[in-house]
Amino acid sequence: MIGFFILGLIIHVAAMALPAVQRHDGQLNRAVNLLNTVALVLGLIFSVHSLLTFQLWDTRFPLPFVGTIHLACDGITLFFLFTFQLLSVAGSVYAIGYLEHYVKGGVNIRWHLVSFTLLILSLQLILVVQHALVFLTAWELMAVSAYFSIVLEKDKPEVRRGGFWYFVATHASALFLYLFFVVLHDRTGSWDFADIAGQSGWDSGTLALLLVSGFLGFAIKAGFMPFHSWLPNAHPAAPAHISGLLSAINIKVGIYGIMRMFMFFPTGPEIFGWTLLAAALISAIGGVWYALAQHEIKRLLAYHSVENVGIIGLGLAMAWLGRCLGAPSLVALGLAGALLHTLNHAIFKALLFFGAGNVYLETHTGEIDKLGGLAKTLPVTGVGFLIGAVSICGLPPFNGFISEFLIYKSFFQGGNLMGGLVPLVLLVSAVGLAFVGGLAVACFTKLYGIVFLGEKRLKLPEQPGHEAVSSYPVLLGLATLCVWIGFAPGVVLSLVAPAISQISGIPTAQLGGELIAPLGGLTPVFALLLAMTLLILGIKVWTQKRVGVRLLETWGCGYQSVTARMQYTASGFAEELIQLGQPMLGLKLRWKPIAQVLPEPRMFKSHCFDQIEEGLWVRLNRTIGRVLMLLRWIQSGNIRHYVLYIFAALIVYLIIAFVW
Amino acid sequence: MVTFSSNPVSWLLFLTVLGGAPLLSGIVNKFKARMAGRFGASVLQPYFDLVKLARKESVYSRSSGFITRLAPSLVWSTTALALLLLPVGPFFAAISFDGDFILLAYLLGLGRFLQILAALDVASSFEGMGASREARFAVFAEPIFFFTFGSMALVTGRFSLQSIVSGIAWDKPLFPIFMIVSSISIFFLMITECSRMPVDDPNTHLELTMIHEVMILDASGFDLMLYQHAASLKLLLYAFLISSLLNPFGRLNPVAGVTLFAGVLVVLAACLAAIEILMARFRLVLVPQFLLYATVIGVLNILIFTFSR
Amino acid sequence: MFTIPLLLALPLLAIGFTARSRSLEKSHLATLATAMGHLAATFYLLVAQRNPFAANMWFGIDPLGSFFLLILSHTFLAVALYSPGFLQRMQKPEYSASRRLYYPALNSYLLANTLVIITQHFSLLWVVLELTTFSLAPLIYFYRSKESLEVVWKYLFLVSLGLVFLLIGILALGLAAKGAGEHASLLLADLMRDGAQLDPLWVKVGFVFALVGISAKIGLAPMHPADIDATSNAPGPVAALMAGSLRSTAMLVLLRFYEVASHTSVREFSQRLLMIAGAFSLLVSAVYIWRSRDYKRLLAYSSVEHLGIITLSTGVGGAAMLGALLHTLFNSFGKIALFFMAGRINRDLQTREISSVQGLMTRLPWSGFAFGLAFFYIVGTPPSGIFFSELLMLQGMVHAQNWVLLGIFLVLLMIIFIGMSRAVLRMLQNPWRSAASASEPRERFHLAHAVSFYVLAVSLPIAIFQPDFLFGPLRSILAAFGFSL
Amino acid sequence: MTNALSILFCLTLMYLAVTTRLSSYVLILVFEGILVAGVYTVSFFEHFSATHLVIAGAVLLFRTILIPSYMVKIIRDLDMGHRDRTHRYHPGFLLQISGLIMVALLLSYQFSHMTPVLVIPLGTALAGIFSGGLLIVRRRLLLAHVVGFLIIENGLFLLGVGLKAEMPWVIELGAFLDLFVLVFLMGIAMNHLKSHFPEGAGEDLTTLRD
Repeated sequence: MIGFFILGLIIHVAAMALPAVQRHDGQLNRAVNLLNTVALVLGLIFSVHSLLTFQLWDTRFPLPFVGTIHLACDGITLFFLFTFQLLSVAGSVYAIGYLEHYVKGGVNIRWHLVSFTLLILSLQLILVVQHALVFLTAWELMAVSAYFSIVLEKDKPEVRRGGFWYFVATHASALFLYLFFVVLHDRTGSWDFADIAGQSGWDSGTLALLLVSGFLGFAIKAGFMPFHSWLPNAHPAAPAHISGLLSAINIKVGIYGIMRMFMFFPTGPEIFGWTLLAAALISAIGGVWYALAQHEIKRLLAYHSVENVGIIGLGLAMAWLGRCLGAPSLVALGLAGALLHTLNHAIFKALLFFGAGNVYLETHTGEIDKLGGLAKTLPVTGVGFLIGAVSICGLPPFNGFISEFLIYKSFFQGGNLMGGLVPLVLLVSAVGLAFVGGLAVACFTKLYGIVFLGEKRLKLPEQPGHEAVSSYPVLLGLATLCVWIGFAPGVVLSLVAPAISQISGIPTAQLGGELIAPLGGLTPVFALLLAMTLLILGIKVWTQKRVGVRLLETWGCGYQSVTARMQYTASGFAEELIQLGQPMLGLKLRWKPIAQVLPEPRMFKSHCFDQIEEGLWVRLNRTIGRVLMLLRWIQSGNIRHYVLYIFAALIVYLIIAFVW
Repeated sequence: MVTFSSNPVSWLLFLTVLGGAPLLSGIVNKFKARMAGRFGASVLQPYFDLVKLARKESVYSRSSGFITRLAPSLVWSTTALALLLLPVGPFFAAISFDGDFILLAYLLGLGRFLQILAALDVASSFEGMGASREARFAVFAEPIFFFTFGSMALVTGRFSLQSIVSGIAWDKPLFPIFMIVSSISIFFLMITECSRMPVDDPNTHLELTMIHEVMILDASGFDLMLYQHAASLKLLLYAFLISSLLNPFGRLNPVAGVTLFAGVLVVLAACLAAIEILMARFRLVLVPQFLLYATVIGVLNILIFTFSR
Repeated sequence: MFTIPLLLALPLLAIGFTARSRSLEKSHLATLATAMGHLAATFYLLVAQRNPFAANMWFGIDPLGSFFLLILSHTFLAVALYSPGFLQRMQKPEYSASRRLYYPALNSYLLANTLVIITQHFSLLWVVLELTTFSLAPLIYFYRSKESLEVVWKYLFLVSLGLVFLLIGILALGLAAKGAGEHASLLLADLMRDGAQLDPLWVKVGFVFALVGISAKIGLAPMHPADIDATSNAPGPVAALMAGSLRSTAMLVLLRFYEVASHTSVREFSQRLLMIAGAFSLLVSAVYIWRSRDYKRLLAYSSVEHLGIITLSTGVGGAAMLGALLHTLFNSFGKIALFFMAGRINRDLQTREISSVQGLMTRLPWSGFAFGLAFFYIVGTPPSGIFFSELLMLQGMVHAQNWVLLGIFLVLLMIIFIGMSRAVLRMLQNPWRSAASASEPRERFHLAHAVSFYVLAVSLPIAIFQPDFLFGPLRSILAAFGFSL
Repeated sequence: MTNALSILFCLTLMYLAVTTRLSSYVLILVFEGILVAGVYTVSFFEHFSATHLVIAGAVLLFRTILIPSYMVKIIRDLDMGHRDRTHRYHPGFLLQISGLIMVALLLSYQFSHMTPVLVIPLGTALAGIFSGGLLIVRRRLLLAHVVGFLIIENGLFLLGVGLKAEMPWVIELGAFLDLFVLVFLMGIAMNHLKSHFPEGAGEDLTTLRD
């Protein structure tokens, strides 16, 4: 079975070599993406098979200096591998159609294709590698290749800017990881994950350092607040298939890293769990609230990735706490929620980004307030996007509900297990999650309602819908997955089971009884819902056939000359909620008040900027620049100053030598 | 583990509830009329309206798409399915499992989602306004629900509505107070969700002031019927929630249980009517504070309970 | 015993020949031959690990020397390969004198540096250090322009001022050695042997003066300014020579003093001083890399940064010291590629302003690609060698539990990374806004690119397979400094 | 004897502080060269050897004949005759120099407690080194910088004496620096200054900066 996977990797390498031989860009695009798809499908066969048959795979081959390279697929790796490969398949197929337009536009996509393939390849490598140095290498490969995939349209300054955010953020996380693994190596004397996991009895100082550096490293990657600022900048910059994969799998590497930390520190301190909980809650609420304020589709979706990472973090935190309490069932619940939500978020977020990509191809803008009524021109995208939107709000009977349901349950179960005020804290977190759900509903009704429903707000070039045909199978497939996981979560949960049992220590058979069966019971309930809906729909259609249906103008409450511009806008839809979010959300409103009696041209602008981005990172950047400026006089160009420096240095050193 | 009640009564009851739901709104209207000193329409008036609507032909806006045609049925079926999760007085809930109240909340959420989309589908500025308001208030309404039932779950240590209701220890002194206070916050929730005074005025005719009614401006015929019926189902749902929470007899004494259950329903109807007579509609900016107030009650409630235990 | 002639006589002959011969081709071939002979001898010495000189002579080759010989002659070979490509573009009449001086100066540079490396006696060391400066001056002054005049003036003045202090340092060493009694001398071996008897006061003074004096040559802040000007205004190959080998040779001199100091009670103090000096250089380079306008100066500052890193982690010791030595080698690799490519870019695009570099990847695909690659190499993106050496340094700091230094190190590295990538990515991605897009011919693959790719690639096998001919010496160096891995 | 000569050396430094004429700088250099050679010979008088004689001769040759004459030539070439006043003359300079000398003597006195040294020559040497540096820092003419450099060297020479470092070939190496200065700093640089800077030749160069 492993043969399939290795073959897949080899095919990836071949695909990377292809641009050297194939001259014609269009064919090159198709060829590379198809090769990748084939490779990924092969890998998918491997991961699914070994997940279902629960075959873990483990090999070491010796190398000098780096010691024996340890490659292994345990439950965690396999699950993430499955997720990554599944979504990369979608991404590659989608890219075929999407990049077609760049080829037509004369953009050079050769480097992009290479780095795209390298991104997929390195993402798979990161998971199987169990050796710190090789892990870091794969990590940086991923970072660099992802950067170059993002800046496809590098002629646009804003694209370069967005890409640079990613570039810096990912290098910062890499630095923290260097520290993390170096300290681990210093204490355990090994780069091998297995040896590290085997280590126990950390002294508290080292453990604190490790937890902090590791968490920071992975949190920056995963986009927890306040390290999220690269997401809303990088996602709009990237082409749709890349931004889809960024959210779907790239940030999940951070989650994978935190799972690894579960393996490394079996007896972690409880405080880390609480910290994780707090960070996750902040990310969830903050993310969705900022999302509500956005005017650009991809930026909005990027903030939702922050929110969903937060939700995943909630599950992880519960799992960590459960392990501190020695309650494996709680660990199982939390992990099941977190991992399942990882997969679910990957699916519907990719679906949404690809949908946004189609919208961009059709209208060449991402400004929500300029769009409208696209559900008629882009039917497939419309349906797919709707299903994605419902799923991301965690509404039944779609997949988002299942994972959030598990996380809710973990809260209440944890509340039962722990005494004192802890139940209240967990209750508050549960309420917070509900609050997030409400905001998400507001946000996606806004997004879908304004972009896809109603009438066109903007005169678009009259042309047949730009939906790339190759995107149909992707959108519909992903949508089907959303529905399927929602209706029958059993199968997917059995894919998660190995990972859970690996950490919680509960045998998979028992998990089937405790975890999977109850959710399996939801299927008839949803079936009932479906039946009732269809029934009533049937009755309605029947009656309407009898009494007839008429098409008329929308009821304008007596006002006759209604235009499309009079529709409710996205900013109007969300405005009050954003006002309630002040001052956490920096909202800038500019308008010209009514001055004269007679009407005159008037304007209203609302712009919401990210307080954390502006107030923390941009300001930090400015501060560093200013502080460094203070020393800028050194290179004065005047040799007399240089001579002075020499004497000054001499005196200072002598003082250090004899006085200090 | 999801359990489907083996007792046929639960399922029969469900059907009767579907049928009887409009009656409650009828009763409320009657009370209102009486308190206002009018004679008022018959209690059965809602039924007449529904039948009339079902017979009318449907008019669709040219701007509308598949959402408008799909939404009403989904709104209706989600509300109906939510009813199935409720224990009615002494009788078992038809469907019950650990955490079913989460499902209940999210089912209503799904309905709301589609209703908002349907409102935005017809490209009307008025309905967009209603949609925005609905979305905004929902953001604050859902936490109340979760807080109340979450705290009950923690207090009783059980996770399904069925077991929570049967798990309330009325003999302990704390529980009655706790239950009463929480049902107050649920009453607030009811007012908001069922678009009653003082949050929303069900029978105004000025679109700018409405929330729920303005969203269904363009619905007509069978769709409108579905919306109306779903609304009355929703009202009944919350009423049932409260009255099964305030039911000490439970299964000990079915007769007393049922009577008390019915009694609470009538009292609720009276309260709603009284409020609608006595109060004016809030300014919309006040509604979030109103809801937060309900949440705060819940917080104090659970705090008091935890500390005095 | 063929190594001594290869190391010393061959360059000498080459100087004579190139000084007399009229044709650049012949001189080039001679220089190339010299470089290869030198490299061969170096390899032989590395592998054989034996000192061709008699013990207690003023010359001698220890592991440290052989390692730095490798850096020197490797860089020299690269430069010798690149030189004709550089000279053939310098056809302007005002360059004729410089062209004639070029190869002799190059060879005398090789000779002088070799002498510095193999000298075991401190007074002699000082003399040959002078020689390196002599030999470099005409190369720096190649363009004979206003700027290069200013550069050469500043560089010579400051470096020779530094040398005065170095001389004082040596004087102090001599005084310290007096404590050792009759057989005292300024031979490295003797000084290390008598480590116990040396007068710590004078050793301390000597180390301080030596550090201050040699800093001007290494390019450690605050004695770096002249170095910056020289490296950024010298022609490409010369800049590569300075950044790649001259600075590491100077570093070797500092290591010699450190070697003496580390055998006395001054060890801790000297380590602390090295850390401070290194950290300060890191800071200063960060100051100017953060917002840099001129990419050649950017590269110059980057080599200040890397020498700072090396000094700093030399002070930390242990694994960090191993990292420092490796870093010296890998840094010279990276600098070769960077300065070659920067030279080509500067020549073809006729600008040194980062902001006015446009359409690099379309106009100079090979150079642009190599430049970008070298950038990723120099900021330590795995699997570049720099990554491994910096990892070793981190290990050393963590092991020494020197958290403050670790923090400063990481923060400054991050700042420098941001500044440098901001500049380089801008160069690579700035689109070409000019009508003449079609007219320019596509750049063809050049020997310089091959050299750059080679130096960038070669570090990985070294880091991974740890060839014994290299790591054997390194281990014995660490042993000589009293560290054990 | 050495002490007396050292004191004289200090006095030359004082004069350095008050004068601003390049020509008088040259005079100072000559005088100091003689002093240094004198101190050197005297200090090694008891065990006198050929090398010492050679070195002293070399020093005399360089510092009293070659370099000064060359300097005069340059002054003429760059016709600094009519503007040989270095800019920003500043009476404080005298105070600074004398302060330096005080501090230097004090230091060397303190130093003499730690290790056997000749207090006066050592102090003078330090004073020479630092005031040479100060001259470079305070004067803008390149030639003045060279003068400062040479004064530092003289200080270095005295240092060897003051520290009683009878090490073969240490201080003597200083002679090489003279050669260096002669050949490069003045030979090459100064000669090209004329061609590159037609006006304001010899002012210090500050175009390369960040």
